[in-house]
Amino acid sequence: MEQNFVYKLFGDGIIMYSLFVIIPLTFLLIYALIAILGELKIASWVQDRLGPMRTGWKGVLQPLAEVLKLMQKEDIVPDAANKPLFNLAPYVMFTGAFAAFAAIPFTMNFVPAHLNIGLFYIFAVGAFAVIGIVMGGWASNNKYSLLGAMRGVSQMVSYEIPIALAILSIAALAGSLDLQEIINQQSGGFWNWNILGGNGSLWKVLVIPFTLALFIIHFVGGLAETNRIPFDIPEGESEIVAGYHTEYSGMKFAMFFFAEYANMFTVSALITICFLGGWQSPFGDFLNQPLMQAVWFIGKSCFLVFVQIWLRWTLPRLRVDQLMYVSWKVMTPIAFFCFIAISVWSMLR
Amino acid sequence: MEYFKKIYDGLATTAEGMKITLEHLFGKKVTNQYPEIYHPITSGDMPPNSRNRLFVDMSGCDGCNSCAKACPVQCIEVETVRVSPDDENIPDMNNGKKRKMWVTKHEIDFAKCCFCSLCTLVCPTEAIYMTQEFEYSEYDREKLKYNFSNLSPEEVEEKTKMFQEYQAKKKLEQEEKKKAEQEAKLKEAQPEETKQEVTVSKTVEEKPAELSAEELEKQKAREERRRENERKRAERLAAAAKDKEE
Amino acid sequence: MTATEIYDKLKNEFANDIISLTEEANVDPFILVNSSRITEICLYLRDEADMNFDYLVNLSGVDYKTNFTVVYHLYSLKLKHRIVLKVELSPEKPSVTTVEKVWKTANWHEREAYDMFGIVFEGHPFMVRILCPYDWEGFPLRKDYKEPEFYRGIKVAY
Amino acid sequence: MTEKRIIDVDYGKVETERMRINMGPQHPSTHGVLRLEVELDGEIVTEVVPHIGYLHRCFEKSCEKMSYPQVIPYIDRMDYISSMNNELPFVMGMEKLLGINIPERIDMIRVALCELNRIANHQIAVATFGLDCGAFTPFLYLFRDREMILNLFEAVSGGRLLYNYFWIGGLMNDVPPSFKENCLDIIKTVRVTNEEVMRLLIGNKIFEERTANVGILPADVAVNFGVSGPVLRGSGVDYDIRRSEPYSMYDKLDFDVIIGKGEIGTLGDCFDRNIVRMREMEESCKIIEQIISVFPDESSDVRALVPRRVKPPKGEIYSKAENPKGELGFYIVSDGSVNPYRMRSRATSFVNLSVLPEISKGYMIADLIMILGSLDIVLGEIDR
Repeated sequence: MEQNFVYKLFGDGIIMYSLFVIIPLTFLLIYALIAILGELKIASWVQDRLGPMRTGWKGVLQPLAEVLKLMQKEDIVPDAANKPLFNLAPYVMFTGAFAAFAAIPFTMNFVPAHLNIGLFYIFAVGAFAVIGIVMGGWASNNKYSLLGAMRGVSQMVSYEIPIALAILSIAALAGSLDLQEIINQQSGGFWNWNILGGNGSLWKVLVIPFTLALFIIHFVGGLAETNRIPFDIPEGESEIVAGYHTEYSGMKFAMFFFAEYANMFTVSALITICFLGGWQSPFGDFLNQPLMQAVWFIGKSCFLVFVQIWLRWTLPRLRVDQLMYVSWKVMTPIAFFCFIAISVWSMLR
Repeated sequence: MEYFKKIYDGLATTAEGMKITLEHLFGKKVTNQYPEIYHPITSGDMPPNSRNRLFVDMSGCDGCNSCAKACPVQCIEVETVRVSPDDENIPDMNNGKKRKMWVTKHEIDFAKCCFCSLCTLVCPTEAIYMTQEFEYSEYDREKLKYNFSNLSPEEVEEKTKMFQEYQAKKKLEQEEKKKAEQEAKLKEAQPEETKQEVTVSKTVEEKPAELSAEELEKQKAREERRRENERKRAERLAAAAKDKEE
Repeated sequence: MTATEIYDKLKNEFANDIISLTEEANVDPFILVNSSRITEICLYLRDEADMNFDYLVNLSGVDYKTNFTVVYHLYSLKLKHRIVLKVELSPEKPSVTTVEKVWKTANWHEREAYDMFGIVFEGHPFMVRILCPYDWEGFPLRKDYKEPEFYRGIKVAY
Repeated sequence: MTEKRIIDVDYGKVETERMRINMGPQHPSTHGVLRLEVELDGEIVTEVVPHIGYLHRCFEKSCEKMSYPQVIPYIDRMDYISSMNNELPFVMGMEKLLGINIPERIDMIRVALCELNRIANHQIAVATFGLDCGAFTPFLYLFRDREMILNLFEAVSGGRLLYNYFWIGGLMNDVPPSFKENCLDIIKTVRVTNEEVMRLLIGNKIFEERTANVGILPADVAVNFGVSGPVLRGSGVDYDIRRSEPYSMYDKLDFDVIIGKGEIGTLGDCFDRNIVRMREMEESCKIIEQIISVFPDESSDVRALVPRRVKPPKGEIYSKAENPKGELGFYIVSDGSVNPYRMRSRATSFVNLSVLPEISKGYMIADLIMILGSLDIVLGEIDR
């Protein structure tokens, strides 16, 4: 815990705890606004459009306007809905997404909560989203919502398995569940990142295909976790209207929306930590001061977020059974195979 | 093997698609900022024969109603008053002909208009035509009813009155004329009647004699009955007058 | 096959149920048949090898005031010839047997004819209105149809 | 309505219930105000009942009260995506009744515009089909090109979507001088974009998986249901009115009738119906090129043969043409007056939609959307 500069500044008091909540929360909110803008702009540029251009310079204030709009909207609760659960669901969803930020190391010496099982924690908290989805879908008392919730649950539970295998392989490679430890082991330039087999002798070339495959599996699984195209069947706009959040409006819908973007970042951060060296500079010690580390970390994660957005505007959507096929028959066996290979490698190393 | 080919295809085609979208991400954009930077009219992109809001040039409209008849959705309403010849200041129409009608109302309901252009092509004077104006939304549906007539209500009243006066005058004239005609006819009537009698007598002549005798009897009987009726009526009237007096 | 050949062939097969063949200018040649045996005639037209009318192009009702007429436009994809069949129905209670079993196309067309003219197609699996609301009154395309002033208490504006 | 089933499983008896779900009239992908009453067994569709008529505008009844030229704007509004094509069969039928022979130049303009409209229609069909399975970007690429076609139509007729351009006996006005260059420009762009869409959407593995072996419509069923156009040709039936009974000037043009081959999945699945549309765009480009190569430069009076008063003799005519969506026919009964006695339109989408309950049973709810999208319906034409 001594490596946290916030401790040094404010000591172990209430201010510190509030700061630990406020800093990631502010970051999350700002990030979400930027991500929404990015989504809008990337979507329009990919489609040869200009995108939002009226709010602020070139439309940069568009997400703010949208949030304001959502706040002003009437908060409709269907008469036949189960009201407590209906009201609770978006907050559960958002809490799940936000809780993961507690263990994400932004730099060498800033982690809100330095856990020695951080990897496990982020992964476990990520499952909160399932509860939120099924809560919202069931409580809406709408057939489309129910269908969406059912799809969401089956999808997210299935895709946790390949992700778990990928994370397990990384744990085996690093010999630790501590995120800082995993990142520290990837120091010394991008050649030592886990995506390229981690830190080791030249013989690690042998495991590069496996780590690369695991990286793709983790990324694809992450897409499914966040319900993004091509895995957005719980929302499935053209099929089941809007899936589990059909009945939501106003601020509650905004919560779902924020949670989606927060989840995108969490997944990207986890992949960055596991495969792309976390806050490590790609050039070894060059530009590796704590502030630059934050830039590297956020930059890498945001690049992955960008890839998610980019994919969304490229691909069509899968069908439910194909989704299950991809998870159980493609990703899980390959992830398992890679896991065995990497375990063998780390034993022999 | 097919299994691996499927996986490879999935990844390869995805990469292919991502390549295309990435090219477009930095490519040229095709949309425009609509009213400020690009506007079809000011940019000159609006084709000359484009079909937008209608306009009626009242100097050319003679109120012939052919546009209203051609309209498939019945959105044109035309009301006219005939021009009184006594009116001094009649503006000529744009094609140089003399105006025969005042168009008191030429209303087009643009909420109904389907921009088919059938009205513009039947107009004999090309007074109704399509303009380039296409932005004319309103908050109130009633405001989409455009009355193109350039006569004020007072003028309409005046023209109507004028025509009515003219009509009345004409009627009088006609009546006088009629009277004169009738008188003339009456004068001419005498010989006509005789002629008729002649013809009647001729027909009578042609008919057998017994029939004419029968008819004569009948006529006599009819005459008697009529006289009797008249007498009775006069008696009744007198009785009624008496009653009233009493 | 020309219309005359088809007519002759049908006449051989169904004798009195085939009433007449009309070939005039401005009129697609049509065969007037007896409404009672339309299903059999259609089945014959579809299955007979040298006619093979496998494609029902159009089925429409017409109100000729003196009678209701159902017009069948047939086409053969293989032999590429066309024929028009007509049946005349009584104006009081127009009804004819369905050809839905011969060509599935007729299913919706017949429902539409029922919706618009009130022609009942006997044996049709689902004879309800298709375009108008299910509780609409009257049959709009009949010549003596009067536009209703109210529908469910709402004024219908014309 | 729901039917209860008892499923035997190891841990006792579980009661399941079929879900009856109402898709539409306000649903993102029913392509308009179509209502589908769907019975679901989990995700599997067990029954589909389409309810139509939400857009019913009494086309046939209105026509009986209008003169013949006034009918054309109403016909535009039937299948509002391919209005030019809609006008053609009616106009041809009336010309046949009135005995008007159209000069070749007008025929050329008509066919060229119809083929351009066919491209525009297929672009929308492919674009919305992609949208139904979640691919948003190709949708806008195709719409971008369609805009070019609409610009040309606007320059030609004055309207962007509803043209009223083909008149009985001629055209509304002559084409602009830049018509030829514009057509060639459009063809060039369409080819580039189509190639791109082939790579981005149609070649995509996910798209192939979503469409192949889905909504299989065997040829005999297709014929029995009377479907036409790309839906019928996707099932491998070689039927195109442009080829089998050539009208206008199609007999002088060289083009292929595209039929589905079942290259990815089974013959007659969604993929085939879609690929037929993609390839027909190329055929249309070829047709337009042929016309442009012989198109005369000098203008002519396109309204020379338009009768002042359309009063056809007594007659009954079924006039048909190959619409982008299939066979569009008008059964015109004339009693010798200025109004049609009876106008019956054989609406393509109406017939094509009727096959939906037959081919969507047993597929998933996501497939139902794809099947509906592959039929390429327009509710304006179904409900009339």
